[in-house]
Amino acid sequence: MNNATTRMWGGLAIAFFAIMAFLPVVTSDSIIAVLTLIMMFAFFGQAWNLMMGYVGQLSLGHGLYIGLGAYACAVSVGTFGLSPWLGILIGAVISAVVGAFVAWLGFRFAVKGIYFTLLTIAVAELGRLSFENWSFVGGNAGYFLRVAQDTHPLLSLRGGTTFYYFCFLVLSILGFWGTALLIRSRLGYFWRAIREDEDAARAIGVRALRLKILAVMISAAMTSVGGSFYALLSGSLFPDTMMGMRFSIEIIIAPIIGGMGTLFGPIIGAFFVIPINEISNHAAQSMGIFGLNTLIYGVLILMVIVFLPDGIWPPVAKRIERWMKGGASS
Amino acid sequence: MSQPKPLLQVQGITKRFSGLTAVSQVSFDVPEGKIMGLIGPNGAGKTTCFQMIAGAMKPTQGSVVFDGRSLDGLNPEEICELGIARTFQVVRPLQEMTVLDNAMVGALLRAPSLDEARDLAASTLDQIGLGAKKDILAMHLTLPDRKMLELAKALATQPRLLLLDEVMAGLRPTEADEVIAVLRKLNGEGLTIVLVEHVMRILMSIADHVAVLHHGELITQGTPEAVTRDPRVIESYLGKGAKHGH
Amino acid sequence: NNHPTKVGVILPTSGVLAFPGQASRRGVEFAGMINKERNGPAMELIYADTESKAENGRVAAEKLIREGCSVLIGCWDTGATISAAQACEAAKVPLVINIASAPQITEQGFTQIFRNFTPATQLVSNAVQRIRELAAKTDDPPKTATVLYVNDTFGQSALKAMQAEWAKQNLPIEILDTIGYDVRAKDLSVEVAKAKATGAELLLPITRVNDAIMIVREMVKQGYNPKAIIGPGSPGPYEKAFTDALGKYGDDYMVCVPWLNVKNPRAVELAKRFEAMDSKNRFELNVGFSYEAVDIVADALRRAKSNDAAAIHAALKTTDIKDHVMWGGPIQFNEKGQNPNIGVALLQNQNSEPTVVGPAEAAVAEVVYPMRPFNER
Amino acid sequence: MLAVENLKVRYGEAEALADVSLHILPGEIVSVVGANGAGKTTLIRTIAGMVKAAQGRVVFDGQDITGLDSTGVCELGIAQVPEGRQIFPSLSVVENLRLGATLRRAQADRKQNLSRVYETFPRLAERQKQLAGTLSGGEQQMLAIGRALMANPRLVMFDEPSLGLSPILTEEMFGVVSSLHDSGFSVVLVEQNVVESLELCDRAYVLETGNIALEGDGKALLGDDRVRQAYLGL
Amino acid sequence: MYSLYANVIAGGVLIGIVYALIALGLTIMFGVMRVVNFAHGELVVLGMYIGYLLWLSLDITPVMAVPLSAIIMFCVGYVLQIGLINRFIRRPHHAQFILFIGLALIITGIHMLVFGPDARSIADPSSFETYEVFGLRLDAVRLYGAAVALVMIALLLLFLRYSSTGSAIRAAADNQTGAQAIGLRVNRLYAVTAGIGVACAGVAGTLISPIFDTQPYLAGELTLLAFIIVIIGGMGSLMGALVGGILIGVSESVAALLINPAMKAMFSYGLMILVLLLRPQGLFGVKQR
Ligand SMILES: Nc1ncnc2c1ncn2[C@@H]1O[C@H](COP(=O)(O)OP(=O)(O)OP(=O)(O)O)[C@@H](O)[C@H]1O
Ligand SMILES: Nc1ncnc2c1ncn2[C@@H]1O[C@H](COP(=O)(O)OP(=O)(O)OP(=O)(O)O)[C@@H](O)[C@H]1O
Ligand SMILES: CC(C)C[C@H](N)C(=O)O
Ligand SMILES: [Mg+2]
Ligand SMILES: [Mg+2]
Repeated sequence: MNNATTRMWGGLAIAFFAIMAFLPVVTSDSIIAVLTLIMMFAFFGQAWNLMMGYVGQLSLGHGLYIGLGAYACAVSVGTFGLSPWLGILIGAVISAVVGAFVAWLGFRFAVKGIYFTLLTIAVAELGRLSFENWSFVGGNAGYFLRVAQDTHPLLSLRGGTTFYYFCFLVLSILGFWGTALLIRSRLGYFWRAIREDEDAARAIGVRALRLKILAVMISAAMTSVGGSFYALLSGSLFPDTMMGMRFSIEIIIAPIIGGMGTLFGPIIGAFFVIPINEISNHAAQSMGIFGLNTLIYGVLILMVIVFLPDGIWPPVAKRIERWMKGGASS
Repeated sequence: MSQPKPLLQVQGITKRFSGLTAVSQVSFDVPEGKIMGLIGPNGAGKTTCFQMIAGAMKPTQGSVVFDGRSLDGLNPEEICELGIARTFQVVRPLQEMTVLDNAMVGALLRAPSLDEARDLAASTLDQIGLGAKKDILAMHLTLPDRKMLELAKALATQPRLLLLDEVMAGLRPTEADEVIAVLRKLNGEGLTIVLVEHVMRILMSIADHVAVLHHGELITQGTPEAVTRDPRVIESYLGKGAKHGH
Repeated sequence: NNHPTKVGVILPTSGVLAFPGQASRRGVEFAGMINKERNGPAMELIYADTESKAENGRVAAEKLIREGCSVLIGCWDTGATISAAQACEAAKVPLVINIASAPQITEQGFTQIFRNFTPATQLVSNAVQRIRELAAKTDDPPKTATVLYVNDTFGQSALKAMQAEWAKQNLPIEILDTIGYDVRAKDLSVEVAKAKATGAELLLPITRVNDAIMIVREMVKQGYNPKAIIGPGSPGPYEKAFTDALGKYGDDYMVCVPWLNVKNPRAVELAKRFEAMDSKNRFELNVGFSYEAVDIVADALRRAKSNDAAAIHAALKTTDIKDHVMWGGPIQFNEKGQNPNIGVALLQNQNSEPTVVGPAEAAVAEVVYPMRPFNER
Repeated sequence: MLAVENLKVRYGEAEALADVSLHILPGEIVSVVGANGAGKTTLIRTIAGMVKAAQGRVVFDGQDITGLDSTGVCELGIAQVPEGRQIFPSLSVVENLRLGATLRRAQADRKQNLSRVYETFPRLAERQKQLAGTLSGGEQQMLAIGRALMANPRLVMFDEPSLGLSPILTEEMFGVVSSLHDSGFSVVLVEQNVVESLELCDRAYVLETGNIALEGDGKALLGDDRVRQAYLGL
Repeated sequence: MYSLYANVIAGGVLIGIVYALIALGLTIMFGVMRVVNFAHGELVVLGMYIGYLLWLSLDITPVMAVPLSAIIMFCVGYVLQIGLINRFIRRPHHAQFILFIGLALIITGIHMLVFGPDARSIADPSSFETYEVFGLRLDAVRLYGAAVALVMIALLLLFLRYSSTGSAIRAAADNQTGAQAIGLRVNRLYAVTAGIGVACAGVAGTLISPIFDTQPYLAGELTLLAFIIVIIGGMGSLMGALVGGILIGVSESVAALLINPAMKAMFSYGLMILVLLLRPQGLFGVKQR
């Protein structure tokens, strides 16, 4: 990517996030609530994409890191009375360590490809089951944050709809920006090389083990931070919903549908997937037809993956690029 | 005759795959600044030898010494950092990266900054004639170009020893000659090379020394001329009426 | 105010808890209909589904509040209720809890909740009371018991409450084992085998519906015939799904739950009407308490004369309904939002009908004890 | 016997064959040479029905077979020894051979063909039960040829049968091809070993980036210095 | 104590054989087409609904419904392969994953629409029957289920090993290009394979319909169960599926006895991780595939 196109996309990103920041002024709370979800999934997607899209490690167990972040933060606040900021940090560190361990296990024992994916599932499920049976965090009965006290939202990180919208918007921006920086650095080259062919990369001196572990750690820590905020937003934590397979699957649909290994993909994907989900849920509930939502959602993501093999964003990006170039030359 | 000191010493390496002994007790030295050929029938264990030298496989027995340092237990990337680069018999380009980026990954091993790596990669590509194609994705290259890219990636790591596994197989004679010229030049600049080739013409024209593997064992070694006259080599590898080298 | 008040209803109408969730929804709908007939305050009932996922309680509550609901009803399940209560607390919108039994709901510092259901502690202390009465009545009381409990928010709190109560009331029945199983368990053969192996004479299952069915089916297969099965305050046996699936094998199963006031003719008449309208369903606990929740809201609206959440909240605080359908004293809410006056009956399935067999003042039939062995039915 | 008329083949946007016409007479060995990526494999795969032509026709025995799938083509008696051998590594040698005779045209003669293959390649007979993946490169090549012969073919197409083989095995390979020719098969031979393949063939085509650049007697092409330099890279 | 363990282990073995059939469907599709069917559990549930529906409407017990269910599910698999899965065979895992998630959602959606969310139990008198064998009390439905599953597995093994279609399928699994080059109709073989894979899932579903109450949400768990078994037995290995199935069936039951039943699933995942680390190709898997 040359400098001109980089600048163009950078400009586009800034414009996009600026618009997003102004939206709460003009829209209703219910739209903001949906946008919050979109930003949250865009962020989770970005974190997952870093590991899959750029380093080629397919994880289906990212729910584990959401859950670890969520529980670490909630328990720090609820049980130990610590600041949520500290809780977020603790969660990120724990997740990074667990992520590093999983990556190390996979690497050490040469568990590759689809087997690595299944390893991530197994570890995540084991994590969920442990939490379900760990009474300190409430086990299956759940862990509930007490009602927020009247402190400053930036201290307690508890607030209303708009507050959490901005939290996740900021996370998205940081995620986007951080990923952009990372993939343009040395690391980015090495990661892509590993994604393409790990053995070939190692043969030309790429330290695959550390770099992969590092990628998983960053991805896990990012995911965990998102999970912490989600816990604060949600207030009630259950292992099954916070770290179950379902969450793991949900967060990867957006980046794949949007376009894997691209910066905008996870965001575009979230803008597609979440509203579809909301609208079909609403339709099904108001009509009282159970299952309709699932059906609509399934059909739509199936259609995208059948007809747009690379996801939504890459063909759109190509068109924009062509259009910009055409505009410049004419 | 005063031999230069060996850069690479292969000491009795053996590789067994469940039941099958692919390489058995093979020892040879590669003197610094020389070009050494490794030949042998299909399945003789040539690629396996390379795999073990480059750290991609652990020898069942024996060890490899590079520049006086044992390579036991080192990873491929560590061995590469010490100065050994290799190509893969079945080419392995980084498909969805451009030719330049492929070479840059190798160059980043020693280049302190992205810009310097880019320059180094570009000059390596120019050297072997891939300069014009640097912005093409590797997956769109033709097979000979992929082989050259394989070479470029290896060279970009600025190795002292280069292991080439059939880089010229499938090239037309004129194309192969161009590669030979490049290798000669690099060798002139001090690069030590070990190469596996089935095309005797190529081997005869650049190897200083040839080792022959058969059923995983080193059956003979010596100058190219001596080796091709060896009856065991003729029987197991070259064939009687061979008039090789088109 | 001419605009109907928007009342949000949060229930698990799909997912694992769909069965009771939908029964509850029918209760709400029925109550809405009756309210209209009686020219009660205008209400618009808006439904939201939790898909049986606890955390969706909050999502649903927030959504309903955004849609303009000034009072909510829900959520049947303890987990979802706590999570919805958080949203209600943040938005200061009252939540009338139709069903949910975990004690911690009223211990979280919520100011917006009104629970017209017995907390597990009370449920269980009544249940233990019923078991004591039963044991006193026979000359062959069970001496040992085993607990089988569903390992979720509700199951765990019920178990805890039960263990505490057991010790407190010093019942002469020894608890041999407590066996927990997963909410999503697809088969309980090992759990039942384990319970059978303890040889307990009394089985105390804390269940939801599906697992209650699985337990009995396994007991039949494995030939496990304790002297009695008594659910200490859990759903299951009184539901239509249970009696339909098990037929004669579902008989003699007992459970201690709040129930319809079968001695109140108005209540009985209502139940008959409901069952006449919808022959596939029974006016059981889910329907009843959901019905009553709407009644409570309607009563508050009548007094508040406003759509404002705060006014409704104030009215709810002073609720005092004497004549109502479920068995117990007047509906009133204490400072924690709990109605302390709900009674707990001992039900036993007899000829596939849940029948009140205790306590004496509420009973309409004699208890079958000991339970008839399955293979002799 | 086989005629290819104005064939054009595309992979997505890339054109692999631009306009290729050639023919093979019964009992002939026809060699197709050309640089890497010239389109030789594509030609074979198109004839075999594994790749769809964008334009042009393939005619076999007067019958238009352009639209036929690979099964249909094989049924007519066109077999191939594909690039990279493509044997079934985790099946045994016999199983590999038997699978070559799955088609209707070959089922009846299966036994007879099997013993003929074993006669031609005694090495395969020795290793009937061995898993094909554990054979040496040369043996695998024999197996691929044997498997093609099991289909009762009239025309056999070879795609780079000597690739990666040692000199001695390469030599053996050419021996096998010429003996097939002697026993009456028609043969299309695609090879990197330009010299041997031109020496062996009756006629040859030189393919260059999707077009036929030259056609003629193999030895004559070899003898022409201009051709050697410009097209054969010798 | 003896009888407790013996009974539980026997029950585990019986259900394990049915699990094996589920896993077989998954492993066969992976072995031949290299696709990982994340919608497998949904297809099992579809088989369960078929069993339930046939019992409800025609009063056919699930064991008797197996042939019909096998035929229906074979067609489902065949059509799915031709219509959808085939285009994804050469696409990366994550794309296949989304395809199957989409399929799973669609199937679940249809289940919910048609049958609603409630658990459906087959209240046939036969589902309360038991047999006494050697002092063991064996559940009749499990016994029939295991017997039918065992027969299916045996027939499949014989079919793949000795029939010509079977060896053609194995050939296509081994080397797709090679299969095409010798004129095998690869797409049809794939469709047959998918048909068989889905039929395994469906038949297993029908067999377990009187044991587990049928409900849409069971699917995810069954998919994971099949994965665990396949990983333990070895992806693509039929023997592995059988042994893995029994192993998991038994370990689930025994784990429920030894530890808190609520934690029994941990046992299976632990086992799976162990196998992944120590023998990634699985107990019966072939290395390097
Ligand atoms: N990973 C492996 N597992 C099992 N056997 C192997 C493995 N790699 C190589 N072999 C076997 O080891 C032997 C030597 O193989 P190797 O690739 O080294 O031969 P080669 O001399 O490079 O042959 P060629 O000239 O055909 O490339 C062969 O019989 C091969 O089948
Ligand atoms: N599946 C494919 N998709 C896209 N392009 C392809 C495909 N197969 C071949 N090509 C391209 O078509 C052209 C012709 O390829 P083909 O394989 O027919 O050449 P060839 O003459 O057989 O070369 P070689 O000597 O390397 O075998 C090449 O440019 C190649 O890159
Ligand atoms: C007794 C039950 C109806 C209680 C309710 N299911 C709960 O979760 O709290
Ligand atoms: Mg080799
Ligand atoms: Mg080719």
